[in-house]
Parts: sequence; C-alpha cells; structure tokens
Amino acid sequence: MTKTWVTPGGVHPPENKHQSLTLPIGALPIPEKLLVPLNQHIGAPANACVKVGQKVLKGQRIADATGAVSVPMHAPTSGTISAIEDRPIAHSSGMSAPCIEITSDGKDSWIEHEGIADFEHSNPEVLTKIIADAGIAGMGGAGFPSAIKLSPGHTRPIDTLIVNATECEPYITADDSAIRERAAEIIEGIGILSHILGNPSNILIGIEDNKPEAIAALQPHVADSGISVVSFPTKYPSGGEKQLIYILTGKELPSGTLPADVGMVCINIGTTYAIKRAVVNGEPLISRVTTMTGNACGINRNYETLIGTPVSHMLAHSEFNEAACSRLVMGGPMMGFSLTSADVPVVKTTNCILAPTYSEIPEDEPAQACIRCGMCAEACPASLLPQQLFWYSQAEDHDRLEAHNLFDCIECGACSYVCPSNIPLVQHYRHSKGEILKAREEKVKSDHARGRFEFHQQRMEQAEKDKEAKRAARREAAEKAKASAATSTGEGSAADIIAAAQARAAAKKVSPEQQKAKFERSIAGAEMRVQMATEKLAEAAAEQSDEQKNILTAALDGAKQKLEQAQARLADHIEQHQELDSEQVK
Amino acid sequence: MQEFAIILVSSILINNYVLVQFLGLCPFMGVSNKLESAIGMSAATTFVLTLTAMASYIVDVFVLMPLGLIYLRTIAFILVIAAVVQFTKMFIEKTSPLLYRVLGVFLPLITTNCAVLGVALQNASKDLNFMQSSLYGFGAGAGFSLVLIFFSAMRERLAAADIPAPFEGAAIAMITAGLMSLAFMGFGGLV
Amino acid sequence: MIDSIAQQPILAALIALVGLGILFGALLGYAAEKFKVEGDPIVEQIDELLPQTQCGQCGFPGCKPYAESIASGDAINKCPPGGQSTINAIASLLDVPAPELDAEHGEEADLKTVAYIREDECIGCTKCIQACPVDAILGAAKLMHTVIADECTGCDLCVEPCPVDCIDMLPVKEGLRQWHWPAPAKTADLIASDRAPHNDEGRAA
Amino acid sequence: MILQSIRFNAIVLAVFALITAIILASTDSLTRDKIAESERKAAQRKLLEIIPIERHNNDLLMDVQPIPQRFWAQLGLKKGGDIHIARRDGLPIAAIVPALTPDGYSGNIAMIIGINFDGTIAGVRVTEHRETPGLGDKVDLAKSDWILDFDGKSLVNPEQDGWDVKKNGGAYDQFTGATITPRAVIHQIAETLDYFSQDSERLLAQAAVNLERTLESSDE
Amino acid sequence: MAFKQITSPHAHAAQNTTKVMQLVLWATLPGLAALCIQFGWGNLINVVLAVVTSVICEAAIIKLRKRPMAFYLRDYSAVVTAVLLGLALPPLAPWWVVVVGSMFSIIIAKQLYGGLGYNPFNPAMVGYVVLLISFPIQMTTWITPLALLPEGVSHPSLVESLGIVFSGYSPADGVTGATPLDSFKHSSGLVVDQIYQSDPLFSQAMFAGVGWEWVNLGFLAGGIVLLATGIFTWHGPVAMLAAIAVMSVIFWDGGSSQSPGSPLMHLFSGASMMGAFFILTDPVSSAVSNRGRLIYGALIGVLVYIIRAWGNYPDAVAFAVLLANFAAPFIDNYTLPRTYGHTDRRRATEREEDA
Amino acid sequence: MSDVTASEVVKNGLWTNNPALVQLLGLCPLLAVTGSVVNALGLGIATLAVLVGSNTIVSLIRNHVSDAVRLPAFVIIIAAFVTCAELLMKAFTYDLYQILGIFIPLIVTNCAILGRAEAFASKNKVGLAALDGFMMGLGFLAVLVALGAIRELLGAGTLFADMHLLFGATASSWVLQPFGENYSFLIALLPPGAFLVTGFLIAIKNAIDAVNKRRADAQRIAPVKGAKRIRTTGHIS
Ligand SMILES: Cc1cc2nc3c(=O)[nH]c(=O)nc-3n(C[C@H](O)[C@H](O)[C@H](O)COP(=O)(O)O)c2cc1C
Ligand SMILES: Cc1cc2nc3c(=O)[nH]c(=O)nc-3n(C[C@H](O)[C@H](O)[C@H](O)COP(=O)(O)O)c2cc1C
Ligand SMILES: Cc1cc2nc3c(=O)[nH]c(=O)nc-3n(C[C@H](O)[C@H](O)[C@H](O)COP(=O)(O)O)c2cc1C
Ligand SMILES: Cc1cc2nc3c(=O)[nH]c(=O)nc-3n(C[C@H](O)[C@H](O)[C@H](O)CO)c2cc1C
Ligand code: SF4
Ligand code: SF4
Ligand code: SF4
Ligand code: SF4
Ligand code: FES
Repeated sequence: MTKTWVTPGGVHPPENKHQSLTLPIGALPIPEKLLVPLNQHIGAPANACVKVGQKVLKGQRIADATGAVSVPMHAPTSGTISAIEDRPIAHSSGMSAPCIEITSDGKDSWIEHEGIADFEHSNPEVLTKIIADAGIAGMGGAGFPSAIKLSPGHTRPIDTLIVNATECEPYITADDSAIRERAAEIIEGIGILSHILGNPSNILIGIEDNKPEAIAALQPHVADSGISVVSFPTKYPSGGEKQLIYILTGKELPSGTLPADVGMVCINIGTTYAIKRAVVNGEPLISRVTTMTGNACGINRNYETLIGTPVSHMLAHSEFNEAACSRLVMGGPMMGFSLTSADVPVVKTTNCILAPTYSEIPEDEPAQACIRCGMCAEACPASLLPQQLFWYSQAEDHDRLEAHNLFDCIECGACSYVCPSNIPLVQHYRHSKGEILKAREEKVKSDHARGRFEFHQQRMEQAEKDKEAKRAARREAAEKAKASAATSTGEGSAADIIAAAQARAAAKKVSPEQQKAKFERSIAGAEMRVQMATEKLAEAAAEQSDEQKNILTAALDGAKQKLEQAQARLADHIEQHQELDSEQVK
Repeated sequence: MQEFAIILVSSILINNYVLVQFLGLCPFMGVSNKLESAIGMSAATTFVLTLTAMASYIVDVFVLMPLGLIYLRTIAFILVIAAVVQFTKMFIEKTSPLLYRVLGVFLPLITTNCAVLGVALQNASKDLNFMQSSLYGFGAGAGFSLVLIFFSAMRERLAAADIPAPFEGAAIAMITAGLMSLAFMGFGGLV
Repeated sequence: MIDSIAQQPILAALIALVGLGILFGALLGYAAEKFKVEGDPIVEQIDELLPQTQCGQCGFPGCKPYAESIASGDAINKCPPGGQSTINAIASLLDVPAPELDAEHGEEADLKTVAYIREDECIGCTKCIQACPVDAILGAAKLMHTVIADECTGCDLCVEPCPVDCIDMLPVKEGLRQWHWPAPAKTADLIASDRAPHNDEGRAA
Repeated sequence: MILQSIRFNAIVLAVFALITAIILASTDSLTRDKIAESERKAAQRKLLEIIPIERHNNDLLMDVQPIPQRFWAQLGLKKGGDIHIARRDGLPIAAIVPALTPDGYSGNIAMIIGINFDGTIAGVRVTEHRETPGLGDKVDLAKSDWILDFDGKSLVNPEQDGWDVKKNGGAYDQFTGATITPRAVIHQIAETLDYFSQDSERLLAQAAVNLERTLESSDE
Repeated sequence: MAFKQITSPHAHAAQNTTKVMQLVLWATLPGLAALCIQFGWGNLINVVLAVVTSVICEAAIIKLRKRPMAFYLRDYSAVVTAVLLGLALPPLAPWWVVVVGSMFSIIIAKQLYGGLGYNPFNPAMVGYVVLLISFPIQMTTWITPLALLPEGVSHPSLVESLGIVFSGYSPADGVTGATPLDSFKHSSGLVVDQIYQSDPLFSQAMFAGVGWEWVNLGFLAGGIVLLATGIFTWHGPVAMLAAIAVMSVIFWDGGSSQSPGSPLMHLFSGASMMGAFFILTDPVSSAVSNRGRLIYGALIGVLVYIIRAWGNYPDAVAFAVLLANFAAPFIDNYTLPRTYGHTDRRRATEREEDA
Repeated sequence: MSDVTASEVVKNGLWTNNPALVQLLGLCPLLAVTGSVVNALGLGIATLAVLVGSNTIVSLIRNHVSDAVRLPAFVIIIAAFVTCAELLMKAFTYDLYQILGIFIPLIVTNCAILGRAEAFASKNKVGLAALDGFMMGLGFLAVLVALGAIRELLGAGTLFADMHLLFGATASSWVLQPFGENYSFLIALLPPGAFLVTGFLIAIKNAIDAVNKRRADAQRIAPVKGAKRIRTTGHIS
C-alpha cells in the first residue's frame, strides 16, 4: 500500500458507473459520414492537406499540424472527402469551425502502416516524432498534444511519471473498461513513455478504489516492472492533474507552473494506450473508447468510437429517446459541456456522451441568492472561497477576483454541485476569467494604439512644420520679388504682373534638393509600409485566416507598387536634374 | 496607566467620535468607498488629530488662557489645525515621498474635518492636562480609523448587493452607518 | 507684561491673532514656494483606463486630452467606446459615483467593429489614410487602400471622408478563441412569472 | 523669491487677522456682560428650584462652604465640593449639599440635595446621570415627578427602614422595570441626611463667621 | 435535434436553501420547547406573531420591487429571522413590541439591502437591539421560571397569555422577575457564593440558573444537530463559547464580590447557546472563511463577556453579534485560505504586482 | 462659473445640489442636533447667517488673496463669523447654546460652508454669492428642520417642543403631542435614528428625482447622439 495524501474539499456525487459496465467495449457500425474538426484541442487548428473529392484511406493524414502546439489529423476510415467547411463542433459555445467531412466507402481499408516492435532500442526523439505524427493529443482533459509533454527540453529531468486512471467523474467508464480489456497494451504504452522520459524513478498509476476490477487487471502486468498501481479513496475531483499529483506525491504544483517544472509528467491512461498503438502498431489516433450512457439511452455501454463519428450516430444505435432527454452532455456530469446539436462529432477528448432523463438530471432551478453558507468553500479542492469569487464576479471587481486567486480555479464544479442556492458558480468564474483575459488583451491593444496615435501625432506635427516652413519660404520669396519689382521697374503694370508671376513661380518651385528629399521621404515611407505589410502577412499566414491574408496580400501589392512608383519618380527627378545641371554647366 | 486605558477605551469605543458624537462624518461618508483610501485617510487623520490636540493644548494654555481670550478658541484652533495640516504635508513630503503619495490627497480634507476641531474644543473645555489631551486626540483618531476602515470594507462588500434603486449610494451608506452606531450603543456604560 | 496685555482685551486679541496670522502666513508662503505642484500623475492613470480608440467622440482630439480634461474636473461619462466599464473604472480611480454614459457623445456599441474597405470601389483618394488616427490604413494615391484589421481601433473616423462610401464598419467576427461564457442571467430577470420552471417529467413519457 | 512670498503672505494673513481681531474683540466686549449674566442665571437656576427666591434673599452662588474631607466618602464625592447656604436676612435657613452615588445602573448619579436646617428636605435634583432612557432616567425631574416625593421628608420621616424602595419594604416607589436607580438615589439621600445631622452645627457656626466677614468687607 | 446550452456541472447535490432554512427551523424546536415549559406560552406567541409580521413585510417589499413573490418567499429566510427574534424577545411582550421588531428586522436590516444574502447585519439582532434600546421596560420584563413560581401561582394559560400580549393586562404578581445574568449583575457587594445561596435563581439550579440552563441545553441540542448535518462548520460556535469560557476563567477572580461570574454560568445563561448556534452562525452576515469565522466567533465571545461583565447590558449577545457583523467584511479581507499551489495566504486587497 | 443664473442658484441650493442630501456636507450638525425642531432651527439659522456672511465677504475679497493663503483666509473669515454668532447666541439664547454645545463653534468646520466659499463665492460676484449662501443655507436649514421634525415626532411623540428657547415664553405652548403622553420610541432620538432617518430622506429625494427624470425623459426629445464628436486627426485635404 503506497502512501497517499488527502486533498481538501471534494464531493461524492452518485457514481452511476455500473450502467455502462455491464457490456464490454463494443463497436458501432461505421457511419456514413464522418466529420473531423480541424480544431480538436487547445492548440492551433490543423491545416487541411486534402481536397474535396479526394479519396483517402483509413489512417491517411488529412490535415497537418501548424505551429508548435498542434496535432495532425487522420482519416478515421476510408472514403471520399466530401466537404471542407464550417460545421458545429464540440465546444461549449456551440459555434461552428472548419471540419473535414469524409463520406465513408464502407471498406474501412487501412493505409499501409508499420510500427516499431522493439522501441527500447529506438531513439526517444524518434518515438516522440511518431507520437506527434500519430496525432496523439491528451485524451483525459484539455487535449494537449502529448508529444510536447514528452519532448525533451524540460527545465529539469522528469523523475515521476503519473498515469491518470482516476476517472473520478460519475457515469464515465471509458478508462475503466479500457483497463479491464487492454491492460497489457496499456502497460506497454507506459513502458514506451518511460523509455522516452529516460526511465523516471517513479511511475505511478493513480486509480480510485471504486475500480477493483481494473486494479486487478493491471496488477499482473505491473509485477516487477517498476510501475506501482496506487489506489486511493474515491472522491471527485481526484482526477484533476493538480489534485492527483498531490494525492500521489504530497507535492503541490505551484500556481502557474506545469508538472514538467517540478519533474513530473501526468498522462491519461487512454493516452498511453493510443501511444502504444502508435508506436508498436503504427496506427495514428483515429478512434477512442467513449462511454455512451444516461437513462435516455436504452443501451449504456462503451464503444470504440471513430474520431469524427457524429453523436447522433451513436445515439441512433443506443435506443435514444429524445423526448425524455433533459440535455445532451459531452463529457461527464461535472465537467462536461452541453451540446446544442447532436450533429457534432466525437473528438479525441470525448470520453463520454451523457444523455440523462429529466429525473436523472432535472432542469436547473433558478438561482437563489448566495447565503454565504460556505458549503462551496468546504467542497473546493483548490481551497478557494467560491462565494467570494462569486460575489466579486457579480460586482465585476477584477482586482479582487485575482487577489482571491480566480485563476487557480480548475472549474471542477464541486462548488456548484453543493451550492444549496443552485448558483451557476462555474459559469460566473468562466465569464469573469474570460472578461479578465479580454481586458488584458484590450489593454495590450490599447497601449499599442496609444503608441501608434502618438506616432501619428508626431508625424502630423512634423508635416505641419514642414508645410509651415515651406509657406514661409514662399512668402519670403514673393515679398522679395515684389520688392525687387518695385525698386527695379516702378512703373508699367504689365511688367509688375509678370514679375509677380515669376516670383510666385520661383517661390513655388522647390529647390531640387528639397524635391529630392521629398521623394526620398516618400520612398522611406513606402518601404516602411511594405515591410509592415509583409510582417502582417507572415503573421496572418501563421494564423491561417484566409480573408485577412487576401486583404493583406492586396495591401502589400499596393504598397509595393507605391514604392516602385516613388522610386521611379526619384529616378526621373535625378535624371532631369542631371540634365538640367548639365545644361546649366553648358 | 489605568487612566490612560480608560481614556483610550472611552474615546475609541464608547464615545466614538463618528458614531456616537457625530464628528468627522463628512470624510466618513466621503472617503469610505475604497478600503485603500480609507486606510490612507485614517492614518493621516490620526496623525493630524494627535498633533492638533497637542498643539492646541499649548496655544490654549500658554496664549489664550493667560490673555483671557477664551472666546477666541475657535479661531485660534482652526488656525492651529490649518498650520498642523500644512506642516504635516510638508513634513511627509520631505521625509517620505512614498507616504506622501498615499496620504497627500487626504491632507487638505482634514482641515475641514470637524472631529479635529471638535477634539481641540472638547479637550479645552474639559480641563485636561497635556498627556490626557494628546491621548484623547490619539484615541479620537484611532476610533475614527477603526470605524472608517470597517465601514469601507463593508461598503465594498455592498457594491454587489441588490439594493433597491432609491437607496443605492448615499442612502444605504447612511443606513449602514445607523446600524453600526446601533451596534456601538452596546459599549454604553463600559467605563 | 502678559498681565498688562490681558488688561486690554482688544489689544490682547489683536496681538494674539495677528501673531498667529503672521506666523501662519509666513509658513504658508514658505510652503507655497518650496512645494510647487508638479505634473499630475493622475492624468496618466486616467489615460491608462481610456480605450485609446482615439475617436474623438468625447469632444477632445484623442484620449489623452480627454484624460487631461477629466483630471481637471471634466465629467467622466463622455467616452462611448469605453462605455460603462470605463466610466466605472475611472469613477473607482477618482472615488466618485459612476454616472451613466452621456448620450450626447454617442452610444456604447455592443459589438466591436473594424473598418473594411470594399477594394474594388476604392478610388485611391487617400482621404481615409489622413483620417486614420493610428495609421492603420495602407495604400497609395490612386491605388486601392486596405485596413490592417489588427491595428484598426474601430473609431470609424475614416468612413465619413470617403468620397465613394466604400468603407464599412464590420463587426469583429468572434471566433472560438474570443468566445467566453456569458454571465448567467440574473434570477430576478429570469423568472418572469411567479412560477419557477417546472421539472418536466411529463415530457419523458 | 521665497522671502518675498513669505512676507507677502504673512502680511495678507496678518491683515485679515487684524480685522477679525478687532471685530471679534468688540463683539466680545459688547456681549461680555450679557453672557456673564446668562451664565450666572443658568448656574443659579437649579439652586433656585430647590430653594425658591421667595424663601431667601442672599446670593446662593456666592455663599459657599467647602465640605470637610472626612465626609467626602459619605457623600460619594471624590474631589469634595461646596455647600451653598441660603439665608433670609442673614439667617441661614437651608443648605444645598452636592452628593453622588456610584450605584446607579450605569455609573454615577450626581445630585444636589437641599436640606432645611430643621433637618427636612427642601428639595432634591439629579444633576447628572447616565441611566437608561425610559427606565432609570425617571429620577430626572424633566422625565418624572418622582424626585419631588422627597420634599419635606427627613431622617425620622420615614423611619430608618423606610429609606428604601417599596419592593424592599421601603416607603418610596420604584419604577416599572427599574429598581436599581431609585434605590441608589434613595440610599444616597438618606446618607446625605445623615451627614447633615452630623455637620449642621458646624455649618451654622461657619455661616455666622462668613456673614461677619462679608459684612466687614462691605463696610470697608 | 436541438438541446439547451447549459453550463457544467450538470449534477447537483440534493441540498437547497429552502431545506437549509427548514432544518434550522426544526432545530430551534428543542429550545422553543424548553422556553415554553419554563416560561409559559409567551415565546410561542412571540414566534407566531413575528412570523406573520415578517412574512407580510417581506411580501410587501417584494411586491413593491416587482419581483416574483412566491419564489422569494419560498426560501423561508424571513421565517427563520422571525422565529429567532421571537425566541429572543421576553415572553409575554406586548404585541406591538414584536411587530415593530419584526418590521425593523425585515424591512430595514434585510430588504433595504436587497433581501436574502445581502444584509451585512443580522436582521433578527437588529430588530432585537432596536427594541431593547427603544422599549427597555418591556424588554427587561422577564417571566419567572417554572420552578420559582410562588406557591399557587402558575404561568398564565394560553388565553390569558393572549390577553396579556394583546390588551396589555399585566401578569399576576410573582410571575415576572429578573434573569440570572441581570440578577448577578446587580448583586454588587456580595461574593459569588453568597449570591448563589441568596438568590433562588441560582440556589435551586443544577449548574447555571433555574430554567435558563434548560433553555440553553435545548438550543445546544438543536445546534449540534445542525452542526452534524453540515449546515455550518464548528469554527464560529466553538470559538465563541471557548472565548467566553476563557474570559470568564481569566476574570473569575476566585468568586470575590468583584467577580463577573463563573464560566458555567456564562455559558448556560442568557442567549449564550442560542447565540453560538443560531445567531452567529447566520451565514449571511458572518465572516466567510473558516479562519475568518474563528476570529469572528472569538470576537463575539470576547465582546459578550466584556459587555456582560462591565457594560450596561446584562446579556450582550445581540450587541456583540452586530459589532462583529460590522467587522466581518474587514476580517474577510485578511483571512483568505491558502490556495492550492500558493506558498502564502493572500490578502484580498493585494494587487497583482507582476501582472 | 459666472454663467449661472439666479434661478439656477436657487434651485441648486434647495434641491439639485442640496448640501445635506446631495453633497453630503455638514453632516455632523445635521445628525447631531436634529433631535428636535427647535435645535435644528437654532443651528440652521446660525449656519445660514454664517453662510451668507462668509459667502459675501469671500466674494468681495476674492481677487485680493493669493492662492497660498486663500484657504486660511477663508477659514479666518468663517471663524470670525462663527465666533460672532457664538457670542451672540450665548448672550441671548443661552439655554439653546448649552444644548447645541460644541456644534456652534463647529460651524467653522461645517464642510458646506468652506465648500461654498471655495466652489462658488470665490468665483462669483457678490450678489450671486450672497444669494448662493442664502439658498444653500436655506436648503440646509430645510433638511435640518425636516429631520428634526421627523425625529422629534417619532422619538418623543411631540412636535415644536421647547420652542421658547428660541422664540421666548409665548412659544412654550406651541407644542403638539399627537400620540398622547406616554408615547416614546427612543431609537429615533439616538444616534442610530439620526442616520436611519437621514438615509430615508436621501432615498425619498432619490425616488422623487427618479420619477421626475422619467417624466422629463418622456417629454424631452433625446439629444442628438454623438453630436459632440470632433475629428482627432485635424483637417483632411
Ligand atoms: C496553454 C498550455 C500550455 C501547456 N504547455 C505545456 C508544456 O509546455 N509542457 C508540458 O509538459 N505540458 C504542457 N501543458 C499541459 C498541461 O501540463 C496539462 O497536462 C494539460 O493542460 C492537460 O490538463 P487537464 O486535462 O488537467 O486540463 C500545457 C497546457 C496548456 C493548457
Ligand atoms: C476536475 C478535473 C477532473 C479530471 N479528471 C480526470 C480523470 O478522471 N481522468 C483523467 O485522465 N483526467 C482527468 N482530468 C484531466 C487531467 O487533469 C489531466 O489533464 C490529464 O490527466 C492529462 O492527461 P492527458 O494529457 O493524457 O489528457 C481532470 C481534470 C480536471 C480539471
Ligand atoms: C438595557 C437595560 C437597561 C436598564 N436600565 C436600567 C436603569 O436605567 N435603571 C435601573 O434601575 N435598572 C435598569 N435595568 C435593569 C433592569 O430593569 C433590572 O431588571 C431591574 O432594575 C431589576 O429590578 P427589579 O427588581 O425591579 O426586577 C436595565 C436593564 C437593561 C437590560
Ligand atoms: C444557520 C443559520 C442561522 C441563521 N441565523 C439567523 C439569525 O441569527 N438571524 C436572522 O435574522 N436570520 C438568520 N438566519 C436566516 C437567514 O440567514 C437570514 O434571514 C438572512 O440573514 C437574511 O438575509 C439563519 C440561517 C441559517 C441557515
Ligand atoms: S454554496 Fe452557494 S449559497 Fe453557499 S456560500 Fe457557496 S455560493 Fe453561496
Ligand atoms: S470550480 Fe473552482 S472554485 Fe469551484 S470548487 Fe472547483 S476549483 Fe473550487
Ligand atoms: S471618446 Fe473615448 S476612445 Fe474616443 S477619443 Fe475620447 S476617450 Fe478616446
Ligand atoms: S477614402 Fe475611400 S476611396 Fe479614398 S482611399 Fe480611402 S477607401 Fe479609397
Ligand atoms: S460637518 Fe463635515 S466633517 Fe463634520
């Protein structure tokens, strides 16, 4: 029995895990159409590398990773690309984002692939590359690209590998059933990880004590492998990365740091399975275990689900009763988000589809006033004061929110769960976090705008001064001319007029040097614009917004033209003057 | 020793200048929106109060009384207060620019804080000695600070309350102050 | 000496008050010279809070001048782009009650907008470039112009000068990255009727 | 520069001070007598309530004798005090004795007790107290007539045991809900009467001396 | 297929505010029963009268504010306030005393701040203190406990009680008397043992004061039930009772004539237990964090003792609670718990320096 | 500032910018001495007199003092007036003086007075300044008396008691006692009552203002939105 530590707070919602564990992991028929969102996780969206109408094979790469924090996408089955366009995706906002639609050909034929059987002798970097190319993103939570977690360059060596098999959310049994049926492969995956990380001294599989079968399934495989299976009392949210680290090691992750900073890596147990498949079998991540549960479904069980399977397809094969369903949740009842449409596809982080009835999860009661009873503070695993956060969130007092460590809230929902007044606390926090981040962003922007405005003002002032100087020069010239005209001729109005006109012309005629300087200035200006536009364009390219790119390309062209023009004019000018000069010399 | 303790308890709690004697209410209402400013105001007021209590004692005993000019107390004390405030301002500015940035804006306000003049006048009419006068001054300041700081913390909390429209702002602040002074009545009879 | 003065009430009063007056006047005179008021840091702080849209809706040529005006006592409710949140922030900074936005200066927009030039209509007259306070428009005479969306503050100062009306203020598209949860509805607004929403078990049947 | 500023400002303020001083000093000299008169009247009023102007013809405020220190404790006085003597045509008829009881509900109750030289009470007034409004403050004449019950009473009327509230078997009413305040007052009055019985002769003697002295000084 | 967009978490515990309030109401029953047994029908009448007035006031204000009435009335908070006020008032107080107190509680102390959850001061205690200050006679007329009634006299029957409350008859002789704390306070000059012997309130008691000890035990029992059901944490009540005990031990003074009384007497007299478990636990107006509640409770305990021992008021729970309410927001600013991942506790006024 | 009209000054003082209810100045006497109408009236009249006097003089000398000594000079002027008032009250209404006690000299620090001197009198002509002083004083007096009346009525059940302190012996009979002899509701007379009643007065004023505003809004044509915009980038050629 390894020592475990106890986190503060936490709640014990009814587990409801037995329903989906009666049957083994099943498989669904291949849906007619699969929808692979390019934006599956926190990082940058992937970049489609196929065209509409193109035929693809199962496991074929259909989108490339862009930028550092990004993973590629693969075709979950063989078929034809039937669309690349915006579709509603699995996101709390219910918004649409670019997706690749594949119309299945029903053959499900694999692209050629090959794994490395003896990974022990491979270079960790090669393995990491394989994991990256297999499109593996964390399957336990935020969907962070796993390869990055594993890649070297950590500030300190990794001495602890934590495998997260907690699955503390009610209803979800994806990890549990995967362990029961695939323990050997999972352990092999952990072996790969251990190899990549340079054999960390501690390898811990953290699992709640409500999964005795899973623990039993793991035990035979970990015997003298250096891996310990640590079980601890069931409590939500033990599975949170920070909480799990504390439970298993007694160390807290300092606020604002990553596990890697304290020499740890925490990875979901489903992810280890995917890593094994990728390295040993050469299969990219195109399917995952997803729990289909809730009383609005006649069949509750786990499925090996292809990424891109529309939720409606899963429901259709689970005796779904829409009328009875109070809400459709992707994820568990504590952290999952509601889906506004059943057409959204399963993604790499989808561990559960929950379709509860009204009696299971009734509609939310309207919130009553917070009575500051403190039940939320008792439940908070991060030792925050949720009621104060809520209060200041209502008052929109951002300073106080930050002083109360709003950003250490892991949004676990334990506080809302216990709140007797039914206050949607987590939504308040999410809103406030969003507002604060937005305000920070706007602050940066407005500082930038201030700089630009000040620069603009300076420029205008300078221009005004130049103009004023010019005007003064002109006036002077005119006066001089007048004076000379008056003294020289004295009579004869025609002569006067001519002289005045000449003087004006002389005044207007800027000296060649001035003229040249002006041209040079405009060239410098144009050059600056070109440079600016180029930079913007590069940035936009990185961010993949086509519309903006088009605009900017046009702008760049314009700026370039202007530059050319200016240069041409300068050249003309110089030529002329050389002519003039030579004439004068003559 | 006990006498000093009694003076302090009496001036801070039982005869609290703000809630019981009704002195210094304008800054109490005006500078209690933010805890930070309340703390600054408190520090500045306590300092000035103590100093004025001392200075006005000196003026009273060594100038006004011998000359038989008791009726000039008001005008003499107000001059003393203005001078002390000015002096404090200069002094702080010179010695601690940081403190000056915090307290500076509050200093001029103190001139018209009637608690300051009130303490000077009360001390004079009570025939206290120098030590007692200074203690009363300090106690008055401490009492003022105590309620001002607590009050501002409370007002900050009220910022998110669902107060009926006509009562928002000054009205609810008054009512809160009323309930506070209700609570302070509990100290009656302590000494 | 003191006694003899005390005998003369008027004289005594004169001496006491004039003495204090001189002392005090001297002190203040000294202070007035010694501690002249320097630059006002409050202006910077106010300017920090203003949105820097530089749109001139407040009646001042830019945010900084308005900040200066506020520091010297102007109303704080004249900046529509900043809206109520900016007013609140300034009110909190200055410790004054927060007024509502003065409608004479415009209304707070729900959506942030940026300028967009319909390029095929643009005749390249450069007027918009001159109008833009933050140099966010690119282009050259007789050539098509374009707005760098990232730089545009949405002040819409370029719209009016355009002779061919080819500039639109388009709302900034909110993407997944910008989206965040809205604040939950207030209960008082939520329940229109006296009855709380029922638990519709019936629908399950 | 600094000197100039100092001088200028000093002069301005001094001018102000000058003008105000003149105005104030003249107002003061105009109102001084009137104020003194008012103050005197106010101070006299309580005394006059006990021994009305018809009964005496001396200046109560001026005709005082200090209380000997050995009686301070009995009268509850910490710093001693003065007894005012009322006379009619030079003859002492009554004394007004200050007394204080610490046994009030909330702290000290100060009073003055007028005692005729025959040992009966001429009148009692509470001058200072902090008793609960609505309860104990009925000892104040402004709130209730209770205090008038003592007029004409003496150490023998009622008897010794009678100097208590009815609840404790005495002769005087308590107030509804408040026994402590009246009890304290009653006890202190009894104490004061007791003191007077011990000290009245000395007072009379001293009064005669005082009278002589004043006559002498007025003769001069 | 379209579904609602609802924020997580989707599951909720069964607890709700209405149930919390109802539980508090149930928990007052032992105390109420003890009061009725010891002092007759008076408190029951108080409670009923206060509840009726409070609910009417609450409904009227909600109506004025054009808010949904049933929704707000359903939270039972006005009833809790009323019941606690009714329990605190002296039995057989005239009806208008109860009505004025309830109106003050609900309208001024609660609804002016926006109703449930927003009031910075404990409404029931505001009502109580206003009454105590305004009507000292009515508020200090207590009933003699059952055991001390003179031979042949009993507490008025329900009908008689109603008559007393509504038409102002005065109770029969011997039925009113002082409370132990009151009695103790005014037996100056006697050493404690003498008081215990001479005053039947103490001499016939088991350990604190006749009748009152039962009432306090009643509230203690109810309070322990609430503690066990997790309605509040132990911090506030324990801190308060401990502070009272410590203070009375320190100043026990060997039972001399200066002694303000024994710890047992202070813990089981007056409103000590009711205060500890029902009043200072009012979540709305107390400090929020556990550490804050420790300070808050201790502050109340100390203040109760100080005012009892040296102040004007024999029982000081109401004042102490209001004073601590006043300090609570300030306490809150400095008693934040240490958040996961931070080495230090933060102050609420701290600004982000590096942001 | 010089563009204010006399009618605006009147309205400002009495309602819109009432020193007690809106500016929250002069609170100490406002709360401390309003236990009865007579006290309120006494202090209110004294304050009014001082306000008119100081505003007038300040306005007269406004161009002759330097910035450095402006405040102290004003303070001296105010203090002089207050001392005069104090001496006069002492001489002629001694009992009232005793009751109002320290609050007479404290008129000096009544923020409303210095506030008006600073904000108005030092910037306006004598006539207007005097009017402003009068109106502000009247506004203050009105609130004082209203508070005094409410508190006296609620607390002691009387109205116009002890008026002889101010108006001589005949006034003793003015007292009204609508609730009968034994009525008392002490809280209204004690400090908490002062705060609470003031709070309610402010709320009532707010409510009236809100109704007026709604009515005015319904009638007025909305101002041109964004009418006051200017160009930040100068002329466009
Ligand atoms: C913005 C962001 C950046 C991250 N950067 C790293 C990183 O550089 N190295 C790393 O090992 N993990 C990194 N992580 C992964 C986290 O350590 C964590 O495992 C991941 O967020 C999953 O968290 P969850 O599912 O508990 O929410 C990052 C996560 C986020 C959200
Ligand atoms: C409240 C909360 C509960 C979580 N519960 C689990 C869990 O039960 N199992 C799990 O694997 N990850 C859970 N996570 C996500 C983990 O924090 C962490 O992101 C994940 O284990 C990292 O592994 P991955 O990168 O392979 O997904 C939870 C996160 C939060 C915030
Ligand atoms: C708030 C309060 C104020 C009191 N004020 C007084 C008071 O001023 N005078 C007094 O004699 N008793 C006062 N009492 C004491 C009680 O009324 C006490 O019960 C009574 O004096 C005891 O007398 P009894 O023998 O008539 O019951 C006060 C009690 C309380 C609670
Ligand atoms: C444990 C507990 C104690 C309470 N104590 C009080 C109390 O002392 N006084 C009161 O008015 N309301 C009390 N309430 C009810 C409720 O919190 C009160 O009405 C709110 O203060 C009104 O906003 C209590 C509620 C609970 C749950
Ligand atoms: S649990 Fe709910 S009602 Fe209780 S303090 Fe927390 S937010 Fe408020
Ligand atoms: S959601 Fe945040 S505040 Fe609420 S319990 Fe979880 S960590 Fe704590
Ligand atoms: S209205 Fe606001 S954003 Fe526009 S210029 Fe003025 S301060 Fe800046
Ligand atoms: S003002 Fe209009 S037409 Fe002129 S350059 Fe700008 S966009 Fe083109
Ligand atoms: S009148 Fe303003 S502080 Fe007292």
